[in-house]
Amino acid sequence: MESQIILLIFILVLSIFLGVELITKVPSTLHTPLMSGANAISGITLVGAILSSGSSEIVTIILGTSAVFFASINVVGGYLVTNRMLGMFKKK
Amino acid sequence: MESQIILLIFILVLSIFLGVELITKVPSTLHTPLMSGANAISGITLVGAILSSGSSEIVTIILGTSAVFFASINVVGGYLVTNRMLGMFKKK
Amino acid sequence: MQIFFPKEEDQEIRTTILPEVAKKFVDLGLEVVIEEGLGSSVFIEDDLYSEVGAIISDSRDTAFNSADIVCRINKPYKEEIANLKKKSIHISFLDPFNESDLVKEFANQEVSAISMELVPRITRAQKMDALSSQANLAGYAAVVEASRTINKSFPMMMTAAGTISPSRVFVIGVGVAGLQAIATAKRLGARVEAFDTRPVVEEQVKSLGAKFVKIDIGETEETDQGYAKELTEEQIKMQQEGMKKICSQSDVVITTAQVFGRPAPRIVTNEMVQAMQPGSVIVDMAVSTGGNVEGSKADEYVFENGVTIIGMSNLPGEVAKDASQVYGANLFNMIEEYWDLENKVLNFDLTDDVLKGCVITHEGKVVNELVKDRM
Amino acid sequence: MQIFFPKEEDQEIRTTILPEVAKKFVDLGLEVVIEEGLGSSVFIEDDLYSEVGAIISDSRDTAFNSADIVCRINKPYKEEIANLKKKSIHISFLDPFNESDLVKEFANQEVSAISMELVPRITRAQKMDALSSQANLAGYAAVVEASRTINKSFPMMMTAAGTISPSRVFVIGVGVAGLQAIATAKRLGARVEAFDTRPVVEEQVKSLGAKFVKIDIGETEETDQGYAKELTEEQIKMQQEGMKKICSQSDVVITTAQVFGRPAPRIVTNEMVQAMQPGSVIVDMAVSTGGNVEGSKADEYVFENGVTIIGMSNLPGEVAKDASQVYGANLFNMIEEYWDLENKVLNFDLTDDVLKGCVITHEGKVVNELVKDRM
Amino acid sequence: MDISILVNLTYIAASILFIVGLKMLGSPDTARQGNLLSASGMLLAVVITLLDQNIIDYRFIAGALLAGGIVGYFAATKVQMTSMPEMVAIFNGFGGIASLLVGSAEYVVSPLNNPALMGAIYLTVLIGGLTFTGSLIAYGKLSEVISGKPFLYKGQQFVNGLLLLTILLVGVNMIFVQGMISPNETLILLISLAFILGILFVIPIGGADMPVVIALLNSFSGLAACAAGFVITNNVLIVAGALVGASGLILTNIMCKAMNRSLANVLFSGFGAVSDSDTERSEEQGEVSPISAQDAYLILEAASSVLIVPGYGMAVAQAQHAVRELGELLEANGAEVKYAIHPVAGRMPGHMNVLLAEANVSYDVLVEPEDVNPIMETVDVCMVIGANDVVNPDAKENEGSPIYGMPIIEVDNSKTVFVLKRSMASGFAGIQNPLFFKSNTRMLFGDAKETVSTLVSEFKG
Amino acid sequence: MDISILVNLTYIAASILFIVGLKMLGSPDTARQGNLLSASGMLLAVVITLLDQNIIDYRFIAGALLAGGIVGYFAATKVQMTSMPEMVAIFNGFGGIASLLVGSAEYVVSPLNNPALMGAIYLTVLIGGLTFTGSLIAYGKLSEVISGKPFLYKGQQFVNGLLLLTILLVGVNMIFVQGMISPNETLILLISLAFILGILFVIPIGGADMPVVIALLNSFSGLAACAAGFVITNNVLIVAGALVGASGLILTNIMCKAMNRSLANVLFSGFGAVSDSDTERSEEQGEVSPISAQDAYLILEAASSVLIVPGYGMAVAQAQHAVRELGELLEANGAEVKYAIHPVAGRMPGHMNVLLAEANVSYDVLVEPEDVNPIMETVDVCMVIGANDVVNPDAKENEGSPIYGMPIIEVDNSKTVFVLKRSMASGFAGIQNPLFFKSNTRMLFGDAKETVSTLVSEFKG
Ligand SMILES: NC(=O)c1ccc[n+]([C@@H]2O[C@H](COP(=O)([O-])OP(=O)(O)OC[C@H]3O[C@@H](n4cnc5c(N)ncnc54)[C@H](OP(=O)(O)O)[C@@H]3O)[C@@H](O)[C@H]2O)c1
Ligand SMILES: NC(=O)c1ccc[n+]([C@@H]2O[C@H](COP(=O)([O-])OP(=O)(O)OC[C@H]3O[C@@H](n4cnc5c(N)ncnc54)[C@H](OP(=O)(O)O)[C@@H]3O)[C@@H](O)[C@H]2O)c1
Ligand SMILES: NC(=O)c1ccc[n+]([C@@H]2O[C@H](COP(=O)([O-])OP(=O)(O)OC[C@H]3O[C@@H](n4cnc5c(N)ncnc54)[C@H](O)[C@@H]3O)[C@@H](O)[C@H]2O)c1
Ligand SMILES: NC(=O)c1ccc[n+]([C@@H]2O[C@H](COP(=O)([O-])OP(=O)(O)OC[C@H]3O[C@@H](n4cnc5c(N)ncnc54)[C@H](O)[C@@H]3O)[C@@H](O)[C@H]2O)c1
Repeated sequence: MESQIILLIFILVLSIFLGVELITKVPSTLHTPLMSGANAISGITLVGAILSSGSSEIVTIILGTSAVFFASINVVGGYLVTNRMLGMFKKK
Repeated sequence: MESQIILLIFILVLSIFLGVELITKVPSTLHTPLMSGANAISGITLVGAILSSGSSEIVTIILGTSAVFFASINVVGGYLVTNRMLGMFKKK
Repeated sequence: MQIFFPKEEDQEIRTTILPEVAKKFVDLGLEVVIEEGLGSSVFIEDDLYSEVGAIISDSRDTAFNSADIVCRINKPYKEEIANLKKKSIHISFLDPFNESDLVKEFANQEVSAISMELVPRITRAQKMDALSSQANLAGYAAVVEASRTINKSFPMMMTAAGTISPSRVFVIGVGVAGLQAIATAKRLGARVEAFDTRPVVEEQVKSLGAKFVKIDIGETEETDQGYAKELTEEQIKMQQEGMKKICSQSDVVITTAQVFGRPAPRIVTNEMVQAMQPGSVIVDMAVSTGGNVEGSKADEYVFENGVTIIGMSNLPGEVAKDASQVYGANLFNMIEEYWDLENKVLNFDLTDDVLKGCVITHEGKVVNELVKDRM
Repeated sequence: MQIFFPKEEDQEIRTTILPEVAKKFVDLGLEVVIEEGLGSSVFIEDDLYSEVGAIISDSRDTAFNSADIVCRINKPYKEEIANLKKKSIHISFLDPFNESDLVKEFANQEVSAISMELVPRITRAQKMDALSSQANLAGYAAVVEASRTINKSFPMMMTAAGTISPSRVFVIGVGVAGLQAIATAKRLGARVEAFDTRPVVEEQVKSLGAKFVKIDIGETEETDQGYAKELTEEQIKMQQEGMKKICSQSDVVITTAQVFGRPAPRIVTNEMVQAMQPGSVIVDMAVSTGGNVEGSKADEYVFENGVTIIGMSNLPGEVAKDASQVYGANLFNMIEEYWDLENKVLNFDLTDDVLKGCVITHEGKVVNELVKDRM
Repeated sequence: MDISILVNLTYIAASILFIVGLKMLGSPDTARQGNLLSASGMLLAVVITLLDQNIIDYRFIAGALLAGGIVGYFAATKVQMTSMPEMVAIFNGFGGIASLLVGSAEYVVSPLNNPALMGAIYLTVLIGGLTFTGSLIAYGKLSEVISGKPFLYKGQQFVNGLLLLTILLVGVNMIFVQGMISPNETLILLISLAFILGILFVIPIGGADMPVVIALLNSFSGLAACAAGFVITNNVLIVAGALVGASGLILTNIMCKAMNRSLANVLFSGFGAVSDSDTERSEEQGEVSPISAQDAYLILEAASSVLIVPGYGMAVAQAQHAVRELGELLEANGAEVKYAIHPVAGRMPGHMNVLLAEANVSYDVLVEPEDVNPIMETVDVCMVIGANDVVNPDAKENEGSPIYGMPIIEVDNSKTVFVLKRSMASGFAGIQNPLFFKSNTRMLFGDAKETVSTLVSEFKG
Repeated sequence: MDISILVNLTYIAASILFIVGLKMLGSPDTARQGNLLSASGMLLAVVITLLDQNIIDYRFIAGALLAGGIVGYFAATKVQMTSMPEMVAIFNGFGGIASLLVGSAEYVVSPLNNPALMGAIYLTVLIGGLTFTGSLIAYGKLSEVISGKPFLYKGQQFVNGLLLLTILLVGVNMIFVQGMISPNETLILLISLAFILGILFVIPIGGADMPVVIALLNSFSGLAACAAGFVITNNVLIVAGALVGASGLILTNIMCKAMNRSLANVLFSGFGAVSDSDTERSEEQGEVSPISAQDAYLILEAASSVLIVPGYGMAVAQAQHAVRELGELLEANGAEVKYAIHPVAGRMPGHMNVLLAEANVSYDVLVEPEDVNPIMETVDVCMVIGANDVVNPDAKENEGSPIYGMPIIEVDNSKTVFVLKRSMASGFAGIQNPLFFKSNTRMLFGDAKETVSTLVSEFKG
C-alpha cells in the first residue's frame, strides 16, 4: 500500500510538472477555450464517481450516482462548449 | 507486483512526455553542454549499481561493483565536464 | 451669382485656378468667368476652361463690373477697385497692414474684401489657408533652387574617385516652409540642421530626421495660432552669435523666419555672410517682408564675397502649376464653406471665426480689428 | 618631373584639380605647376594651391613647354599641341574617334596622349574612370535641373488644399548617369520608371526601388566592358513604339543612351515630344554625342509645343566643385598607379590593360588599335 | 490478461490523450483536434471503467450518466455564444460537486484510521466544495444575477481568517485526532465550511475579473479530481487532475499577465477600490479598453482588410520603417492594406508623404479620406498610428468642438480600431478624443515604433 | 517513518531536481545552475541509496565509488577544452556499461520465469552494451584514433540484418522460451551481440556527424538506465532515465535540424557519399562553414564592435531598412556599429549611400576602407551583406586575379566574418572569393533581407 502511494505521489509530481510545461505561450483568444477544455478534462472525476456508485452501500450509491450525474454534465457539456467556441476560430 | 508495474509504466510515460516538453528551443551553442548534462543524469544507473553490489552473491557483487565504478566515472566526470563547458559562457 | 478670375500680371507665373477647380465652382451653381489667357503661364489653354463650363471674357473691366465675387492671387491696383460692383466680394492676398490705401478704397466701394493672409491658423480653416499652401511649396522650391545654384551635390557619394561629402543645409525658422525645406533637403541627402525660436519645433524637426540646433536665447513665446512673437534686441543678438559658427560651416542656409504682422527679423548679418565659404548659397525666403538676410534683394541673385544670396519673392511660382492648384482649392474651400446651396448666395456671417479673421471691409466699413488698429 | 595643369577655357566651370589633390601630387614627388586662376570658377584662389606646394605659373606657353605631364579636362587646341615638350604626356578627354587631326598632331609631336574616355571599364581601373565619375554627377545634375525647370513638385503631397500628385520621371538608358538620375529622382519623391536595352539593368533599377519598363525589342547585346551594342533599325522602331505612351504620361524624361564609339541613338522622336503634356521637361544627356532627342540642341533650352528640351552638354559643371574633385582624383589615381616612386618617373608599360586601352599615341605612333581602325 | 491490467493500460492511453490534447489546445491551429483527442481520452476512460468487475449495479450509473449527458448536451448547445463563459463556470462547479460527492461516498465506507486516505478525502471534499460554490457565484456575477461589483465589507479579513482556522481544525480532527465529533457531523461540517469558503472567496472579486477566477477554480476542480484519485487510488484521476490543476494555474497566471495584473492583485483587491479616480473619469467618457500587442496581432492576423492611419506620432516615433514592414507582412498574410493620409496629419503639408516615401511605401496604396470614408464599414481593422485630431469624431458630431466641420478619417465606422499612442494625452488641437472610448476601439499604448515592431515580430512568429 | 518511504520521497525530490535542472540547462542564462541542481539531485539519490537496509557490504561500494569518482574527476578537469566532446562520449559509454552490468548482476540472481523482468534485463543489457561500444567508437573517431571517414563496405545491410535477427532470437529465447541455451551462455551471447551492434552502428558514420551520434547514444544510455530501473523496480532510475531518453532524442533532432539534415540522413548515409562533387571542389578551395542565423545572433550578441559591409546584394534584397534596424539593436546592446562603404560597392557610384540614407542611417557611422582597414583586427564581427568583389582578398593576395590591385575592405582580418548571400555564386567581376573559405568566415546563406530580419527578431527575443 505504502509503496503504491509513493508511486502515486511520483505520478502526481510528474503530472504537475508536465501540466506546467504544456501550457506556455497561449494567445489570449484561446484563454477561454483552453480553460473550458481543461475544465472538461477535470470532469475525469466521473471515473471516480462511477466506481463509487458501483458500490453496494446505499449511501455510497446515492452519493456516487449524483456524482455521476454532475460529473457527466461537466464532461459532456464541457467538451461540447469547448468545441463550439473553437468552431469560431475557423480560418477565413 | 503487477499493479506496481502498471504504475511504473505510468511513470515512464509521464517522464517521457516531460522529457520531450522540457527541451524545446535550445541555442546550438548549448547543444554540447546540454548533451553532456543529460549524460551525467543518465549516470543515475549508479543508484542501481549500488543496490546490486550490496547483494550477497559474489558474482553480483563483482558485477555490481564494477557497475558502481563505471557509473561513478560517468556521474562525477559528466557533471564536472558540463560545468567546465558552461563556465565558458559567462557574460562579458 | 457670378465669379470672376482675372488674369494676373505678367510677372506672376501662377494662375488663380486650374480647370479642375473651375469645374467645382460650376458644379456649385456659380457662373464662372475667366479672363482670356488666364492659364497661359502654366500652359493651360482657354479651351480647357470652357470645356468645364467657364465663360471666357475678353474684357477685364466689364467682367470686374458684373462679377459678385472676384478672386485673384495678388493685390489689385487701386484703379481696379473702382471698377468693382458694389457689395461684391474680392478675395486675394492683400497685405492689409501695409496697404491702407487699398483697404480704404475697398471700404469706399462697399466691396467686401477678404485677405487670404489673414485666414486664421485654426484646424478647421486649414483647407482655406493659402499662406500655408503656398509656403509649403515655397519651402520645396527654395531647396530645389539652392541645389541648382550651389556647385556641389547635396547627397554624400562614396565613389571610386573618392568621397563626395554631403552638403550641409541650415534652415532658420521652422514654420510650414521651413519644415518642407528640411524635408526636401533631407530627401536629397543633405545633412540638415534647423533652428527656430519656438521650442515646440524641436520635436517637429526631429520627426523629419533632421537635427535641431539649440541656441539659448531665454524665454520665447508663440501666439495662440502658433505664430512666433517678436524677439527682443538682446535675444536677436544672442541668436546671431549662436548661429554664426553654424552658418560658416554650412553650404546652404535657408531662412524663413517671419513674425506675424511685422517685418521679418534680420537674422543673418553681413558679418555672418562674410564668414561663409565662397560658393555657398543663402536662400532668403522672407525677402518680400524685409528679408532675414542683410543684403538680400527681392528677385535678385546677390553675389557677396563668393556667396550667392537668393532673394526670390515668388518661390511658389517655381512650381506654378501645383501652386495654382492648391491656391484655387483654398479659394474653393472658402467659398464652399459659406455657400448656401439653396439660395445660391454666400452666408456672410461675421461672427464666424474664420470670416472674422480674414474679412477686412464689409458694407463700407473696415471691420477687421487688427487692421483697424494698424491704420 | 613637372606636371602642369592649364586653366580650362572660360565656358568650362569645372577645374582640373582642387588643392587637396594637388597636395597629393606634391607628396608623390612631382613638381606641380598650375596656371594662374585655375580654380577661380569654383571659387578657389591661387593661394590655396601655393599653400600646398604648387607653383603658380602666369605663362601658359612656357609651362606647356617645360612640363613632362600636362593634365586638363577638355581636349586641347591643335596649336597648343605644338607647344608641348617632346616625349611629354598629355592627359585629357580627347574624343579620339572624331578628332583624328588632334591625334595625328600628338603623334607628330611625339607626345604620349592619354584619352580619359578610353580608360577601360574594368574593376581595377574604376578609380581612374573619369567617364563614370562625371556621368554620375551629371545624372544627379540632370534631375536637379529638371526639377528646377518643371512647374510641378517632384514629391507627392497630401495637403489640406488637396493632393499634389508626384511627378513621373522616365529615365531612358540606365548606365552610370541613368542610375544616379533614378536614385536622385526617387529620393526627391518622384514616380520613376526606366528603360534600357541591356537586360541586366532590370535588377539594378529595382535595386534602387524604381520600376523597370519592359519593352520587347528582341535580342540585345553588351560588350565585355558592359557597354551597349548598337540596335538595328527595326529594334529602334520597336523601342520608340513602346516608349511613346510612357513618354506622353511622364512629366520628366531623361535620356542617357550612349553606344560606345558611335553617335548616340535617336530615341525620342519629334512625334513623341508632341505627344507629351505641355509644361513637361526632357533632359537630353547625350546631346554632345548627337542627342537622343530629336530637336535637342547643345547648351540650349528648346521649347517645343510647351515641352522644354534641355540639352546641357556640361551637366557635371553644374556641380563643378564635386566634379573637379573627382576628376582630379581620377588623374591622381592614374598617375599614382604607374608612378615609380624611386626613380620618379612614370612606368609606361603598354602591355598593361589600362594603358593599352587609353594611350592613343606614343613615341610618334598611334598605338591604340580602336583609334587606328577608325582613322 | 487480467482485466485490471487492461483497465490500467487504457488509463495510460487516456492520460496520453489528455496530455496531447491539452498541448494542442494551446495553439489556434490545433486546438480543435486537441479538444477531440482529450474527449476521446475521456470516453475511453469512462467506457473501460464501466468494465470494472466490482461494479454491482449498472442501472443507476447508466441513468445518471444519461441524465447528466442530456443536461450537459442541451446546456452546451443551446447556450448563447455570449454566455459561454458563464456556462463554463457552472460546468466547472458541477465537476467540483462531483468530486465532493465521490469523496463523501468513500468517507462513508472507509475506515477512519487511515490518515493518508482521510487526508485525501478531506482535500477532495474541501476543494470540491469550494469549487462548487465559487463557480456558482462566478456564474451569478457573469450572468448578472448577482451584482458584478466587488462586494467588500468591514472585518472581511477577520471573518476569512476565522473560517480558514475552523477548516484547519476540522481537518486535524478528521485526519489525526478522530472522534471529537462524529464522522457524519464532521463530513457535514466540512462540506458546509467548504461551501462558505467558496462563496467568501469569490464574492469580493469584481465581475471583470471573473474569467481569471474561473480559470483558477478550474485549476481547483482539477486538484479536487486529483485528490479524489488518491481516495480511490486511481491513476487516471491523479494524472488528469494534476494536469488540469497545474496547467490551470499557469493559464490563470497567463491571463493575469494579459491584463497586466498579478494574481494576488486580482484576488485580494477589489478592482474599483484601487483606482477610484480612474473610475470617476471613465464615468464621464466611458471606458477605455487597452489591448496587448499579442492580442492585436491575432486580430490583425485574421483581418482581410487593414487601413493604416498615420499621424504626427508616427513621425515623432520615426516608426515609418516598421509600419511599412508591418504593412508588407499583412499583405503577405492575404490582407488588403491601404494607408489613409489625412491632409493635415503631421505638422506640415505632406508630412506623412515624406515619411512614407522614405520608408518606400508605394504611392499606389495611399488613399484620401474622401475615398476611404464611404467604404469604412468594410474595413476589418483600422490602425491609427500616432494620429489623434484627424480621427476625432467630434469633428462631425460635436458642434461645440473647435474642430467641428473638419473632415476626418472616420475610423470609428470600421469594425475594429487600434489606436497606437503613448498615453491618453491629446493632440495638436488639445482636445479629448471620444474615439478612444468607443466600444470597437482598442488602445495599444506605448511608443508607436516599439508597438509596431512587436507586432512585426509577432507576425514573424 | 519507514526508511523506505524516506528513500522514496528523496527519490521524488531527486527527480524534481533532475527535471528542473534539465529545463534550466536549455537556456544560456540558467544552464550553470541547472547543472548544479541536477548534480545535487544525483548526490541526494546516491546518498539515500546508501542507507538502504538491504545492502550487506559497503566496502566494495565505497571503494568503487571512490575509484570511479577520482577517475571521473581527473578525466573531467584535466581534459583540454577542445577534447570535451570526446570526453562526453566516453563518459556516456561508461554509463552504458554500468547499466549493462547492473542488468547482468540481476540476471544472475533472478528467477528466469518472469517474462517482464527478463524483458527488462534483456533491454538493459542490449541498450547498455550498444551504448558502450558505440560511444567508444565515437570517442575514437572524434579523437582521431580511428579514421573519421565514414566506413562503408559491401554487404553492410545484409550483415546488419543478420545481426538484428540474431539479437531478436536471443531475446525471444531469453524472455519467453527459456533453456534453448544456458542462462550464462545467453547472457554472454547477448552482451557480445550488443557490443557488435554498437560498433556496426557507429562505424559507418562520418566524424563530422559524431556530435549527433553522441547525443543519440546519450539518449540510449538514459533508456538503459530506465530499463535498469524496471529491473530493480526503482522509480528514480525510471524517471531520470526516461527524461534523458526523451530529451536526448529531442536534442538529437534539434542538432540535426541545426545542420539542416534529418536524423535518418545522418545515421544511414555516409556523409561523403552523398556529395562527391562537393568534396572535390572543397578540396581545392577549403571548406565553407555555414552558420545558422540563431548562432550568428549569439555571436553578435557577444560582440562589442561590429562592422557592416553592404554590397550590391543588399540593394537587390532591398534589405537596407532591416540592416539599419539590426544596427540599432546592436548599438542598444552595447556594440559599436560602423558601416564600411567600399567606393565601388553596388552598381553605381554612391549606390550604398542612397540606400542607407533612405533607411536613415546617419552619415556619421559610414567609414571608408582606408579608415577601417588599419583597425580591422579589433573588429569582433564583420557582417558582409551581399558584398562580394569588394571584400575579395584576391585583390591584395593573388597577382593573377583580374581585380588584383583594387583596394578592398579587408574583412578577413577581423575576428569573425559573416557573409550573407544566397549561394556560392560570384559577384560582378565573376570570380571566386577565397574569403568564403577562410577559417574565420561563416556563411549565412539566404536572401539578405530575410536573414537580417531573422537576426532582428532574434534580438527582440
Ligand atoms: N499638416 C499640417 O500642415 C499641420 C500643420 C500644423 C498643425 N497641424 C495640426 O496637427 C494635427 C495633426 O493631427 P495628427 O492626428 O497627425 O496628430 P495629433 O492630433 O497632433 O496627435 C498626435 C498623437 O500622436 C501621439 N504620439 C506622439 N508621439 C508618439 C509616439 N512616439 N508614439 C506613439 N504615439 C505618439 C500623441 O499621443 P501621446 O502623447 O499619447 O503618445 C498624439 O496624440 C492637426 O490638429 C492639424 O491641424 C497640421
Ligand atoms: N559602384 C559602381 O560604380 C559600379 C559600377 C559598375 C560595376 N561595379 C562593380 O560591381 C561590383 C560591386 O561589388 P559588390 O561587392 O557590391 O557586389 P558583387 O561583387 O556584385 O556581389 C554581390 C553579391 O550579392 C549577392 N546577392 C545578390 N542578391 C542577393 C540577395 N537578395 N540577398 C543576399 N545576397 C545577394 C550575390 O551573391 P548570391 O547570388 O550568392 O546571393 C553577389 O555575390 C564590383 O565588382 C564593382 O566593380 C560597380
Ligand atoms: N493649426 C493649423 O491649422 C496650422 C496651419 C498652418 C500652420 N500652423 C502652425 O503655425 C505656425 C507658424 O507657421 P508659419 O509657417 O506660418 O510661420 P511664419 O511663416 O510666420 O514663420 C516662420 C517661422 O519663423 C520662425 N521665427 C520667427 N522669428 C524667428 C527668429 N528670430 N529666429 C528663428 N526663427 C524665427 C517662427 O517661429 C516660424 O516657425 C507653425 O507652428 C505651424 O505649424 C498651424
Ligand atoms: N566594371 C566597372 O568598373 C564599371 C565602371 C563603370 C561602369 N560600368 C558599367 O558599364 C556599363 C555602361 O555604363 P555607361 O554609363 O558608361 O553607359 P553609356 O554611357 O555608354 O550608355 C548609357 C546607357 O544607355 C544605354 N543604351 C544604349 N542604347 C540604348 C537604347 N537604344 N535605348 C535605351 N538605352 C540604350 C546603355 O545600355 C547604357 O546603359 C554599365 O553597366 C555600368 O555598370 C562598369
